[in-house]
Amino acid sequence: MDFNFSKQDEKFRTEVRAFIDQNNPAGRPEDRSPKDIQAWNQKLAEKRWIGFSWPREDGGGGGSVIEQFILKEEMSKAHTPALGSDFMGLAWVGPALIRHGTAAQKDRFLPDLLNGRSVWCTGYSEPDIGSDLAGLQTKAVLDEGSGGSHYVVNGQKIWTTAAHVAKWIFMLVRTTSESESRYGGITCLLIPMDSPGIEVQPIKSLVGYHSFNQVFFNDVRVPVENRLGAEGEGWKVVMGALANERSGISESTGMERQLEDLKELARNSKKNGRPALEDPAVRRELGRYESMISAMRLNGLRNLTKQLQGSPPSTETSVNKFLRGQLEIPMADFSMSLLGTAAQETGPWQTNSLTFHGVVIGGGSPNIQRNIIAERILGLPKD
Amino acid sequence: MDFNFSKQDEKFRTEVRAFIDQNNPAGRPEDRSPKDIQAWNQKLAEKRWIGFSWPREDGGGGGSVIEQFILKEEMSKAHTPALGSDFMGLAWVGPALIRHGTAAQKDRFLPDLLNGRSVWCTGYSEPDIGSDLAGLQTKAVLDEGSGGSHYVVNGQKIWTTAAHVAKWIFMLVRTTSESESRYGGITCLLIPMDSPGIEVQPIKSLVGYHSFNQVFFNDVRVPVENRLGAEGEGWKVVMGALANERSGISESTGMERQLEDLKELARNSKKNGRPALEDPAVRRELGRYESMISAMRLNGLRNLTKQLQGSPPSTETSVNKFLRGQLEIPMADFSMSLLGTAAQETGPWQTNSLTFHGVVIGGGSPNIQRNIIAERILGLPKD
Amino acid sequence: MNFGFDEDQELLRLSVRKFLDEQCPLEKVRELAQTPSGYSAELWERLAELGWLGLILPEQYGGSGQGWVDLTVLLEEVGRSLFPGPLVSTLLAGAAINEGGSDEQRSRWLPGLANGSRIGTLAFFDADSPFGPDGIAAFGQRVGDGYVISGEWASVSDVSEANLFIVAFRAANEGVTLAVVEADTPDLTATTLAGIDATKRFGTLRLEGVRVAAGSILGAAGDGSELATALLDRGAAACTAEIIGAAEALTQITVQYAKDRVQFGHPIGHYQGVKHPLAEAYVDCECMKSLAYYAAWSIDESPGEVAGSVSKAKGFASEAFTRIGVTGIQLHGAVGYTEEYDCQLYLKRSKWARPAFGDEDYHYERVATLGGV
Amino acid sequence: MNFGFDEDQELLRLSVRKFLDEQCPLEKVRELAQTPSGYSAELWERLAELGWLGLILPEQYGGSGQGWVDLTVLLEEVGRSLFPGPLVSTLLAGAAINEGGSDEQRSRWLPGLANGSRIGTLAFFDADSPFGPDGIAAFGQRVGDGYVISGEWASVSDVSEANLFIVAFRAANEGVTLAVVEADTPDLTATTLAGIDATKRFGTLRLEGVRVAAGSILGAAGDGSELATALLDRGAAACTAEIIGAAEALTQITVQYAKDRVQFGHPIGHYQGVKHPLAEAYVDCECMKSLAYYAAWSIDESPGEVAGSVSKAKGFASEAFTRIGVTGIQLHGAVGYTEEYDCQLYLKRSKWARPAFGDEDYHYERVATLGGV
Repeated sequence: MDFNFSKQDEKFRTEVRAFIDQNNPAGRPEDRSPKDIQAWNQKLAEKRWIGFSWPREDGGGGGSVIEQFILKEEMSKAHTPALGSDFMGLAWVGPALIRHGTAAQKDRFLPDLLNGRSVWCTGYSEPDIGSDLAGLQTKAVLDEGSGGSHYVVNGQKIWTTAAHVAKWIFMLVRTTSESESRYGGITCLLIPMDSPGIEVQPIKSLVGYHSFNQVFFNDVRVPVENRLGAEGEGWKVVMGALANERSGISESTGMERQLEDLKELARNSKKNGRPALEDPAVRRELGRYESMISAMRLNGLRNLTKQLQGSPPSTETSVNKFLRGQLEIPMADFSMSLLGTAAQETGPWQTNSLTFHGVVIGGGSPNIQRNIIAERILGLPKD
Repeated sequence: MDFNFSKQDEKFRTEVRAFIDQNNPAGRPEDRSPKDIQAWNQKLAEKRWIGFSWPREDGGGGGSVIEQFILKEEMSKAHTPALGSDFMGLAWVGPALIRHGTAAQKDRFLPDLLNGRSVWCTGYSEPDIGSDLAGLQTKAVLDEGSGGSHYVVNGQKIWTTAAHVAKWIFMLVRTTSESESRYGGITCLLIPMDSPGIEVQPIKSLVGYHSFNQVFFNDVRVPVENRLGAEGEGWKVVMGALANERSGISESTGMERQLEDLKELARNSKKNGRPALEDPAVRRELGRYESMISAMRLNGLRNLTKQLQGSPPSTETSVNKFLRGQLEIPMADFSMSLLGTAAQETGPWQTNSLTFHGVVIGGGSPNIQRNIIAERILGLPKD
Repeated sequence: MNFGFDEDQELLRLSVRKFLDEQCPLEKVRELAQTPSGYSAELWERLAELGWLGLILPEQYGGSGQGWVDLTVLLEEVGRSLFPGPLVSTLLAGAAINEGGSDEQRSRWLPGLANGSRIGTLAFFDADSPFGPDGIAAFGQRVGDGYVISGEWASVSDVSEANLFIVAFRAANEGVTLAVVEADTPDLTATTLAGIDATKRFGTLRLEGVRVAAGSILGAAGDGSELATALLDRGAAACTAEIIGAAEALTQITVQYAKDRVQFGHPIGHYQGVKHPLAEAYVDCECMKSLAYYAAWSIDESPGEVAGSVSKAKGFASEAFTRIGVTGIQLHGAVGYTEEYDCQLYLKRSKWARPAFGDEDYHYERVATLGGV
Repeated sequence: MNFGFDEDQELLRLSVRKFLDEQCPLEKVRELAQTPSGYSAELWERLAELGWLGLILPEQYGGSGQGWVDLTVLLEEVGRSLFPGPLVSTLLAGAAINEGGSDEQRSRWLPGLANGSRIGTLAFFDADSPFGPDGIAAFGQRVGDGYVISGEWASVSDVSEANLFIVAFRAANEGVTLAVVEADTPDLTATTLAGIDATKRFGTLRLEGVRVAAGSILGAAGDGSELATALLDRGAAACTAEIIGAAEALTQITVQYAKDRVQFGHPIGHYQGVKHPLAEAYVDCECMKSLAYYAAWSIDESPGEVAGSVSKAKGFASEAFTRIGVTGIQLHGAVGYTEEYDCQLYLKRSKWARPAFGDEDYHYERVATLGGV
């Protein structure tokens, strides 16, 4: 057991810190201009730290698992902007292209991803299927009239983040309904969002924020060369990208930051007329959160070690996803309790306490995580 | 809405209190001798307060629902001995005999029940069926050889409280396996525990206490006149007796007493070196328990009101059963936390914290109560 | 012994429910939430006509002379439909004058409160003071047999709509005084703040050297602590009644969703992971009802039990509604996050209601103290 | 960067597990629980031969010179099998002398502790003092360069079996002193109390005017607070390691039961009401491991992090094992209540372990303080 890093890795950390010192946009995160962020991303791209985990031959940085960890940890601690602007594209599309794309597809899409010129959204969920992604109904039929050169897509996606600004969608469609498995007959397509027949409708969140959309597909024609992977292999294409998730270190540093904010709130709050920090229950609750957040960070490091030793990323990540929900809900309620009647006003804590569940559900609801752990790890029978 | 009692009822309460003043055995409950308790029960029997809810023509007291409530409440508050010594017989066998017994059966069994000469146990659970009582496998076959005058019983019962001291068992057997419903083909028999072929094996609890047993039936011959109700009607016979449960007032007075003890423990405890009652979390937790226990008591009174207005006792009692579990588990853990390292020693709090779940499970596990509420009250689909 | 509502109360419940279902369904509530005042003046007049604004005021002052049990029935239904407007504030202002005022004061103000022409509210605490009568700040200066008061009261319900304030303050070394201050007083500023629940409006009341004459003081000057406590308890009881209605409505909406929504081949209500939290929500609702009804009864009939029974009810309701708010949203899954579904309206109400008239930390502490620890 | 065990550690785990499975399965644990001493002297000798009693002691004193990470592996397996005996006590006594003693003291006592001929234990608190170095009571009187001590220490593990006590006390106006007291000292009384968990023995140590010479004092007289803290942290770390093994074993037993037990036509593990608490137990175990392994590593490598990492680990483990204990019994249903099923043995251990070396209230408070609040 050794929590120290190699000299090589420490050198890399020094390099990252120096880069951050020099390039992290000045001022508070919420005051950054698009220009600041663009400049930041350009510097990052020069370093090949966007797509840092991708092979160098695909234009990526070829960073080791440990180097990726160090890069994310330092960035997160320093509250820098994100690594690259096209979040969905970098998380899902790039890894899928690298594994399953043709040379032509890689040439066409990867450089834009790395240079911040693309904006991707992803289309998995559909209105009637909820967490049961494999139940998708959006259909793509090969148009025999065009000699099989195009698919024609009909259907509807929902919870599509950023569809209203995206240039492309990376999505799953059903190409045949006859298949031995529910996961067969699913195909992955890459479709320009300005294709005729695509309509985007915003979904407003309960705090009035717009990031989700419904996307309707009405006889949308998609050239077959925009298919990623073979027909019927779409499930594998997407799940392979999903498994690309690593230690979840930014998840636990994110929670650490939330805890710091919560401590600051507690320092400035009262409980029944006395400083909240004199209330042992408040103190113990903060100690409990801190312990659980440490556990998340260390769980991530244990997973990382397993990956370094060659195990594939596994369902173990469900543990931290579940813990995040177990923490965010009570932490939000706790912050509201510290605010007292001020909790009735609007403000960042209040918004957070209304939207935590968006975050929680975004990573799969706690019940889904419980099922994954119980069935895949403990081997209990499926419901 | 009116929480006052009628003059008539207040008169009855005064009578009960006077009786308690005069007859409640002196000294602490744990110091009472069998003789004290016998004397107490004899006085009670003279008053007809044993079997108080039963019709007067069956030897009962004919007490109104309100009078029963008052009687139980006063007894419970004064920490008197139980109302009658044959707990199982009075709770299950008497009500079933009154509804379904022949005149001969009533004559034979009711007087003994009322006069404390009987000791009954009840045989419902079986090893492989758990909470699914209707799945019982113990068989009774009419012995054609004897001209149909006897059943021959084979099988096994478990969790049979007091089987090692009981003179009779009130039990369910399967008389036919072919039935349209799972509840058909079940018959109720009354069997002397000294019948040849009955064997009792003790089950020791985790604290070494013996109250449960396994009971084995090996070709036990039971005269048909010991059948209670018609063949195949056993489920109805037993469930009718179960529905006889009333407001559950002794349940909430029992919890009130536990809370008083817990407060006393808190008064004498320290937390991190300071008096536990100076710790706001300890105080709030006691306030929470007190509020929930009040809710239990008031839930009981609301049910009682519904019964007074003619509604049959319903699944509403599941609410208080569930609440009891929700309270007893954390209250037990809380008491252990107050004890600190003394929790490692043996003692009544410790025993309680190990056995609460026996009580909780005794009334049906919390999950069973949740299912009953969700399915029967909220109408959610069965699992 | 009868722990149930009588026929009149059941009829009241039906007529309130019918009225609100017809006149103010959730679409209407959403509309009103977008307006500056947040409520409908037209419906307010109808409430007055129906006698609900004066429900607990004596008949001689234009009220219907009913009790808190009746009021609980009304407010449960109001809470169920998230009906917006200064109803609870006005009822509490009426209670303040009725219970603390002289005959002359009652005659002066109660008829207007009962007929809807006056909107009242309580202004008790500044932003920093803890909840409870001890938290009432020293904003007054004794001048003759009256006071001059200056200060800023926070969390004043319906502050911009009210034209009659029951203001609590104290002079140095004096007990609490409660006085009636009308909105047209010079040097009075009311500011509405942006709130988490658009169906509940509130803000700050600022008074700068406002003179309060002896005739505006409720009861004896400096001796208002008991009245203040009584009003805070009535406020907590009213809030709890609204919580019950809202919590039950959210539970019902979620039960229905669990029956309708199919996932992995079953309605989601088939799964114990959904079924069990709903069973717990039902149990929470039952407990809230039992505690709140008893608290209301004790306000009418058993003054010595008010403090304990109200604190049990509001303490438990604050916790339970918070739980049910989260359960409702979680079981709805992603759609619970959208503006479109109604469950979010109830979630916001749960956030508003928890600290209103004392949260569970305040009330459980009080239950403990009253319970001898 | 490597948050995993090395090959030697994995081998150690396998050999401990094999030894305990073969030599001390649960039937044997149940048997030993009925004996007066509560453990097997024969197996104790085997532990010494295998080098496990001296695992963390330097080789020159008969130990194996391993670290706390290795010890954690050993104790996880010991906890898993509920192996009874004065192992942890003796290890901690060894740590006290090794970390606080002079070379002379080490030579005098460590070989006996490593070879099993000496059984050691810590005696730190009286019955009323709070947990933590501040709770060490003033039982000593300075006499020359030594002390005379009188008092009663509570919750002393394996008190009747130990023949070497590390006693903590202080003289008036002095800091803490730690001293070695041998069991054959006159005026020493050890009394075992009846305990909730028959596999863990403890009781009170009474000293009446016992003289402690300078040569028996660990470190400088009156300056033992740091050493005491270090030992309490090591005790908490050891206790957490045992908890992990026990909690995981109980989870596994319950998972197996949920797969085997059929109710209403399905194995009960099919129902989310059973499945979900088991998933939570798994998550709890994973978190306990992460926190405990890091705490062990910091004892070996990063002294500045010991206090925080140990308190996080023991605080969380105290809570989590309590939860898992209840879950295990509840999911077993009625059979969980019987003496016959093994889950009750782990439930009892969970009750014993929660307050041992500080419960969650103590440790979370400390985490908060160290975290700057």
